[in-house]
Amino acid sequence: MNQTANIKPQTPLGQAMFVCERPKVEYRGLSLKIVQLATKWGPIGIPLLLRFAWGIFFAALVFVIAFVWVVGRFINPLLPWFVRDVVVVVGLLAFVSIVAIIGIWGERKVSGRIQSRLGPMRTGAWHGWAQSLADGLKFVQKEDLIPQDADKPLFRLAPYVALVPAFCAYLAIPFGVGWVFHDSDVGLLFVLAMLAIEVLGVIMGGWASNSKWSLYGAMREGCQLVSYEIPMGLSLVAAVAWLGSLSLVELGRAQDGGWWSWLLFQNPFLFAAFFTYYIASLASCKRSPFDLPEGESELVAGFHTEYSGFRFVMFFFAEYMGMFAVSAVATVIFLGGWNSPVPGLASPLWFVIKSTFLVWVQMWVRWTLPRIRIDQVMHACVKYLLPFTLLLFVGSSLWQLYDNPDHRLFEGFAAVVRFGLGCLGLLLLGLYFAGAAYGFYHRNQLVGQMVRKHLPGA
Amino acid sequence: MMGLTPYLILSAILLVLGIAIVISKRNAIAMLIGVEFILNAATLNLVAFSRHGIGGLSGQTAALFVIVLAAAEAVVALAIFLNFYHTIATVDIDQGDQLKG
Amino acid sequence: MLEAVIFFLLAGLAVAAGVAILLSTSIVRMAYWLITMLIAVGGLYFLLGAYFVGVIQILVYVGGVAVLLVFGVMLTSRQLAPKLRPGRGEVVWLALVGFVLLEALTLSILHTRWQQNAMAPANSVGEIGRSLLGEFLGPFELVSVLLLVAMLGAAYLARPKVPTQGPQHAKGTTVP
Amino acid sequence: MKEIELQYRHPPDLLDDGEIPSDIRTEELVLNMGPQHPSTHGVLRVVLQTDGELVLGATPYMGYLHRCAEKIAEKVTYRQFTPYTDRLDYLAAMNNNLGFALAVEKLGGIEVPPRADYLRVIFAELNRIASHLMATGSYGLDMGAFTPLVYCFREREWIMDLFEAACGARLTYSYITIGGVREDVPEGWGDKCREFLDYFEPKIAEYNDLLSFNHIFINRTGNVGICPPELAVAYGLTGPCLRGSGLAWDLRKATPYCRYHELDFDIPVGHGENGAVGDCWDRYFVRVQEMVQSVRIIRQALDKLADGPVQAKVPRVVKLPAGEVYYEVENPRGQLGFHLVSDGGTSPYRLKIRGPSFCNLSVLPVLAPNCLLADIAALLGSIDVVMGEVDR
Repeated sequence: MNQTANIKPQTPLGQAMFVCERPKVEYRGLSLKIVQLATKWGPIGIPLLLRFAWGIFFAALVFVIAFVWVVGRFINPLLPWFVRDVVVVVGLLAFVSIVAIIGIWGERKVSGRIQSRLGPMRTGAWHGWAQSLADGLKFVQKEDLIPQDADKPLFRLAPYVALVPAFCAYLAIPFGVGWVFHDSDVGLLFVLAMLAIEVLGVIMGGWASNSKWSLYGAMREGCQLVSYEIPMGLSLVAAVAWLGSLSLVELGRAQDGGWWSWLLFQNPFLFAAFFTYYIASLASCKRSPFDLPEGESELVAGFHTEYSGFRFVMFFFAEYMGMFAVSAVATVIFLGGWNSPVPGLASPLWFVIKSTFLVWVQMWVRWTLPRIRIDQVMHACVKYLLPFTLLLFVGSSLWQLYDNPDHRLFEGFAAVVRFGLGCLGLLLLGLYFAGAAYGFYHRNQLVGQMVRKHLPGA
Repeated sequence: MMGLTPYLILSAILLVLGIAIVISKRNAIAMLIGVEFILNAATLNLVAFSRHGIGGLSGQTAALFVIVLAAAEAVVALAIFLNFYHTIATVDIDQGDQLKG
Repeated sequence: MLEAVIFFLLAGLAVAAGVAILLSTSIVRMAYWLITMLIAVGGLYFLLGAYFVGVIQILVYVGGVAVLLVFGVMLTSRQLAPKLRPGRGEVVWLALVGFVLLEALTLSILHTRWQQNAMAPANSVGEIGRSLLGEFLGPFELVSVLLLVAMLGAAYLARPKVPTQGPQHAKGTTVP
Repeated sequence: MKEIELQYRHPPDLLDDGEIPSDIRTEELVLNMGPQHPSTHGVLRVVLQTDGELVLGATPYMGYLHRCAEKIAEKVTYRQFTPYTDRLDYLAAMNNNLGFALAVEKLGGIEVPPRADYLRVIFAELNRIASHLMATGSYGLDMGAFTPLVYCFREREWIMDLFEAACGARLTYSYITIGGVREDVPEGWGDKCREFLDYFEPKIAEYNDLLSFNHIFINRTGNVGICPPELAVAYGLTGPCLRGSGLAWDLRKATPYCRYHELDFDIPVGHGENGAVGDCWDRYFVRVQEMVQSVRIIRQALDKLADGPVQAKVPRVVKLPAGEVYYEVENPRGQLGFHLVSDGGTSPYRLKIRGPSFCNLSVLPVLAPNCLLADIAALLGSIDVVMGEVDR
């Protein structure tokens, strides 16, 4: 047999596509069967799948959510409690997966638009919507590499330790009144605790990889996370002290009745606390400018340098779930949760819109700012953020002490300040939308003539 | 509804395990881990008592105190161990019998 | 029924973690087994209806102490790790003492007549807060002071040993 | 040679009271940065001795991209060597071509027609802009800001299109050849070039807003890797690295070649606005300012561009008289020198190339100690080495 016979396609489809058979590689790990199938049917199967089957998959997910909604809302009392729990957990899983999938796709589109590119455009019919699904398919096919000198059990375990708590955090996040898996009276602390466990997975993965870059990433993560949990918690404590509850449902319900009753606009200290919380939450979910644990220009990829295939995807999913989770907490605590800006239109949709906006701001920040150095990160936390949040907590408590009918003068002053803060918030939002509209109107000019030529529909 | 006894027995087992760890390990950090076991055994006792109507909520409050104390203890102990490590480049507590630091 | 299953799961996990630490020789594995035990005990708190204590256990212990511990392990375990396996004679003594202690404790637990009147898991956060600032105000303040002292002490203990030199900018430059 | 005693510390405003961050001091670790690392700009390998996050020493190891360019020169004719110069500093191929052509012309006494001279200036400066765009953009990437890189690529793309229109190539041009340029630019090229300059000039302000004066960026680069002028001179730094240290030395002013003496431009130097003179930010900002000056130069050269031949009468196989010449030109990364020895034949007897990146890289071991790990990326990016030129 000569050389050419060896590389001839074996399957009829492969022959039809003139695709050479791939070199025989010994794959290990779980995805052997998938790899074999993909090697055999990939050239035709994957494009077809991406055209049609993923649409069906998406429709199935939507169906599951609809089912969960119906069951959770109406048939709930008729079912045994564990059926309800299972259904809600499955629905939450579907929701969280969609959050992560859309988040990853959205990040790429957002970064593309910010950088005057288009981002993924080909996979799927409309604006590359199936890109992260295609990437997921690719990652499943990848070999599950484990470095020889790695601490293998810990290396295998770490992605799960990162992913599972990130999902568990959603069990306490209310999407609306009654739209919560478990309305605990310590819901806020539960979310924070779960996000704290997530750190362990990262440290575990970084240590178990037995790579110096990973170890550096893990150590940075440990430093950063333990430090930034304090200002994050203190900012939330200021808000919790104002409303006097740790239950996220209670906190959201207390902000009913228009944007002026959102906690953000209650006093200047809480207004500032929202921003300190947001900064600390950026650090706690490793987002730029605090993305030191995976800073690709310093530590090759930080804690997930040695990870490949699906384990890498799990870290990725955990990150995007964490992003949405911290944004959801900010929404519930400061932005009124599911309450609408005008009274009487409360809906989980508002919650999703506000959280998505905060996630988008995270992406916006990531693609705009350079990365901070590790000593600057620690100094920013210990020297500035921590005293400042302490000040906010004390100030907010004092404000609350005097903001009552016993101090009429102060109460009037507080009302004026509240009104001013509300106007300031609206002004900021208006400025944002005005800027966005300006940018959209002048998008061709911003993009530049060279790129404009190649834009579709230009 | 489970009674108090299983919790107490579990806490006894954890206590004995913790003592065994503290005794058998020479690594200072491993000994710290053993101490955490002992503290958790005590806390579990407190919370179980509180749940089963002995002493009301003060069991949970005391458990909180124990957790806080454990955190403080871990911090100070780790600082000492790091210091120890810097001085004699090991965390073997058998090496720490000299008073010169 | 379900409660018993969950209890035995978590209890088994905690005990397994302890045994694994006893048998383990890798300090990092020990730290992660400790975290397993802490999470299992946190789960038991949830089972006991002490949600606040359980959440605090995870938040403070797992998120703070355990991360710190793993951090310390990373900083100190690279080389010169002391031998972690006890001698044969020690094991015998240890097993003997442990068994006797366990037996004594178990017997005393089983033979005591506990007056049990189970309370419903109440909305305990407010209650705990009130008792912290009322009944337990003295200990609360003491613990605050202790935390401060511990923080200062740790910072003092972990201070740099080598006296650092001041900044030397380009003044000392000599050119060939 | 006396040993240079340099002890650099982090400046007071970044780290508390100018001390080493001792709280992150643990124990020494040898870290191999590269040869495959995102911020070493190619196949540079830097062996770092680190103490936690603190870098105690850095030793660059090179040779991963060695292609014997100097030895090849002895086997090919002068014209045939021009494509090899493209591969030296592949981000500034026009300037490399220019340096080699000038060296050969100096030795052979070849007169270049004026139109070719202005074209050479235009193309060299355009390529300088392209190279600096790449340097500043990727410097942003080293600092963790991805977006400036893409913006810079967007502008660079236009320059590539201009080059493609003139010579058909987008990276390795071989456009400036011995005796002039290879062929005249097409009809209307000058207007396209002006259009680009009009578009590009306001964009520089945009980069300044986005990156240069970004607070985080200044904190990351200001006062980091300070290279005082004496040190820069001692280590033979040239180009933006030297000018970033505050010395206004530019071969285009000092020993003008082509028609630079007829053109009006300034030499931007580092003033230490955001730290000490000669820090990473100064080196970076000199590049940004040089782009403005290059735009000025190109505008003037386009104005002076008159019709005429673009190629002197040079035989197909160039034969140089016996002798030697050393010719240096101001490349985007520093002074590129060609030491050409001819024995009267059709190929060089010996060709020694002085690569600016190679000399600039030599200062890294002096600047690196007592930096943080992240500062190494800042340092390497501000020195801006191209490995094709370091290893040759």
